[in-house]
Amino acid sequence: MDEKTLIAKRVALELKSGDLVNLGIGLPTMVANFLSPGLEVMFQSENGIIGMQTLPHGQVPFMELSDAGGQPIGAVAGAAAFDSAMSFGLIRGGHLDLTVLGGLQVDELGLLANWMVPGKMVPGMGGAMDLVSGAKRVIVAMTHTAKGAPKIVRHCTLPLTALRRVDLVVTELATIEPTGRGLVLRETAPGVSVEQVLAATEAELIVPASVPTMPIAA
Amino acid sequence: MDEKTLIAKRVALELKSGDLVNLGIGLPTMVANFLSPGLEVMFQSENGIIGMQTLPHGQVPFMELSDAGGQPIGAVAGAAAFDSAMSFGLIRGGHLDLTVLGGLQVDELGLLANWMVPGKMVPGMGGAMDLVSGAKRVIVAMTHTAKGAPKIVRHCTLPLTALRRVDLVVTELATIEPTGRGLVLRETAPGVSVEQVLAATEAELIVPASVPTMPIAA
Amino acid sequence: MVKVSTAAEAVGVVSDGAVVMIGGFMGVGSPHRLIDELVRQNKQGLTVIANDTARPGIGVGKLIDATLVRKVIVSHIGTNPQTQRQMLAGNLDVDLVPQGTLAEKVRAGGFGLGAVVTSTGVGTVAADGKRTIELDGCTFLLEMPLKAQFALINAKRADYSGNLEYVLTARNFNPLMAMAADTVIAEVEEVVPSGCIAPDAVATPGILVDSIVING
Amino acid sequence: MVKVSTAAEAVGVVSDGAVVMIGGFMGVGSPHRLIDELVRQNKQGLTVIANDTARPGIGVGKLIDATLVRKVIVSHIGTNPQTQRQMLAGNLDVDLVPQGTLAEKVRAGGFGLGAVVTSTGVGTVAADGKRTIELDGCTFLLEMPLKAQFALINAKRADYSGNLEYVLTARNFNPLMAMAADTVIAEVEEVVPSGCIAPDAVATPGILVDSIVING
Repeated sequence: MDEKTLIAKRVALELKSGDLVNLGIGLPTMVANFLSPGLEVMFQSENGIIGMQTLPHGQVPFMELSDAGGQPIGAVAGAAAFDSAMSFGLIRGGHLDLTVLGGLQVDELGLLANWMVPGKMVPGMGGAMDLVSGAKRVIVAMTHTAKGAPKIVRHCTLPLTALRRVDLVVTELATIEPTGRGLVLRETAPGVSVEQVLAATEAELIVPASVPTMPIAA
Repeated sequence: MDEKTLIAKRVALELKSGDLVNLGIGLPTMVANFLSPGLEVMFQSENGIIGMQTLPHGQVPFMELSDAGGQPIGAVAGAAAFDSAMSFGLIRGGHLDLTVLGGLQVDELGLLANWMVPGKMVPGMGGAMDLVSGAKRVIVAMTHTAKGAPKIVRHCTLPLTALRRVDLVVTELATIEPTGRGLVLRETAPGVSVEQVLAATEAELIVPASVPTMPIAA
Repeated sequence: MVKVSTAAEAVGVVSDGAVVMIGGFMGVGSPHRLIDELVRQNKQGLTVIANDTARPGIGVGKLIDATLVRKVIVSHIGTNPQTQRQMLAGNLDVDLVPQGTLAEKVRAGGFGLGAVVTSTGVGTVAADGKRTIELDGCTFLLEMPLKAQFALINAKRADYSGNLEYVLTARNFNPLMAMAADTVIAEVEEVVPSGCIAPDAVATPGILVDSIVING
Repeated sequence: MVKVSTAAEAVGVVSDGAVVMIGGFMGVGSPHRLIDELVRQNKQGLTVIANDTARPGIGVGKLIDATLVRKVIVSHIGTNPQTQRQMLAGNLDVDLVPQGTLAEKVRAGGFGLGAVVTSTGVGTVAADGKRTIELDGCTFLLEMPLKAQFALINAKRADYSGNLEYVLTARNFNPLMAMAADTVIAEVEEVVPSGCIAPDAVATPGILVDSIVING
């Protein structure tokens, strides 16, 4: 399986029935494809809906029902629509159980940089700062390195998204939990050794006596 | 005509087509009975509706359509309902063209006290502070005196409703406009002399060379 | 899927001394059955956040009648002499807040805002003991957000997902309070299958609602 | 009764250099016909407040393509390379605001609040040059309200009274902007008689709307 699929499958295990979940664009969106059978979660799209789903196969797109990228989607029975203030009230008021976001860097304090590379294009933070500040749980889903350079670093050199410590980082090599003591290596990916993770990581990792393998069938 | 009817009729002349108007409980509510023919105004009730009207004669009350006193009302075609935050957003955001409120005292600065008599019952300000702070125009509709004591005073001795100068005061004796220079006597009621108004007023009044009579048929 | 409970079960989780938001405006849009159940279960020492205490025998007034309330945070008590009597006797704390500010304080609690910055109340007794702030030469009050352990609200209909639809002036504080409490108990007239309330008609998303009581 | 106008007439009142709020989210729920008319009438030097600049050829992107915009206040420009190019060339000021904060700033402008007090952006470049405030030991940003001379919005339907009804994710910033501008121009698919939109389905009361353009 490719590394993005692995990451998405591992993150999907973190969702619990009853959760309200917001998935970022790109890799995080793939998480919805790997939910455990019977899991009842609702997905929010921050442009104004709870209960989004992918456009049902073969249906005509209805342009007034879209995701945060402006692409047509569907809605489950029991969906609710609202304006942008309410949508971010849900996020900022602590009503969003989980957000899964991409990342450029995560540092030893568990801080995330995910919206801007200075000197390059300036995309803007969109809803990322609100999501990281407000969600009950923040999971970063990203590749472990970018063109060979570690993305889990001592200190973020890119502009921060928020001062809030994220709750979990999932990569194609490892599951890492930022804590008050530092970054704890919780799992390695199937076929990956602790040494391989350490070698690809700039930040110091706390390695417990036992580091299990991600519970993902290879 | 009794003094309340006179006051209500005079205030009614201040309404303009297109206005959004909020009428306080009691005397101000009577204003709606004396609108000029053809005048198109919308009445807001701060508990959450634009387009309120009195309960149509002979109709069964519907308890989920009520005024701010909890009494059943009707709604015109084109009414809109909303929650309390939106209702007060309309008031506080400057979207309400006019509010007509009762008064306990108005002073030489044009400041209003209308919600509390210390040492007596403490009713609470309800929406009065929001209305006086936020409405584009505030008209006080009240009797000129209470048990012989002037209500238009040098300085309010009762707790203020807001620091905002009200725009007009209408009593059974006079129409008075608070200005930056002081209280200007704009009109006397039919059959009332300037001297009678001055005698019933504690505050200093600026009396223009010509003070017309209220344009109300006796 | 939201849980449909009896009033006794739903209200049973409210502890003595709890902070409880209660929807309604002079009793219109109040959760009457839940209020009756608070009285029946004799929940004592409550702090109630509501628009008003209505009248004796009506809405929040029933809790006042039963002397279950230690403190109210409301915009007026003028229509309930019983509230005034208990206040003057020193048995009931009354915190009066301008109505629009009250709505914004509840909203701020639910929307994760740090404070409400408003000109309403500046220079009046409503400003006593409150921080002010100067912005562009104007003075504003800093009013703190309100949150609660429980919100007892009323809606017209729910669906199986817990989505709520309100009607006319019975809406008032209900959707705001649904955002601002740890546990939200909604009283409705009926519960319809998911999909039977159109997404645009939902004013409170079901994920905010913990239990539903049918008052039919 | 609200005035139904042609797009040319309605947009004609917008002056060069005006501050204009424009509804929509990546072009969904944007007033496409009004935007086309801004381009046709060649309104220059605009300051645009919107969620985003969409993509070239779409929504607000059309104003960027036509170089009619001097400044944008938006939450992201990542989907529009043309916006980025004009910014880097020094021809376009870009003020980036977190999306939730942007929504609250527009709401604060329309609801008469003095500021938005939020933890979003604290400790990031979004806080640069902004006042902070300590409340109960936490740091918040003070974000100032946004208002505009004009709001160009999109809705599904209007009635003769100007009441507006939105649909699904096309709602987004539209009802907020309708509260925050001196002049509100709404583009709709149809206008129905007063009374044909139920009061509970109205998200923007007609008294806020100055003119209606039918895009049918």
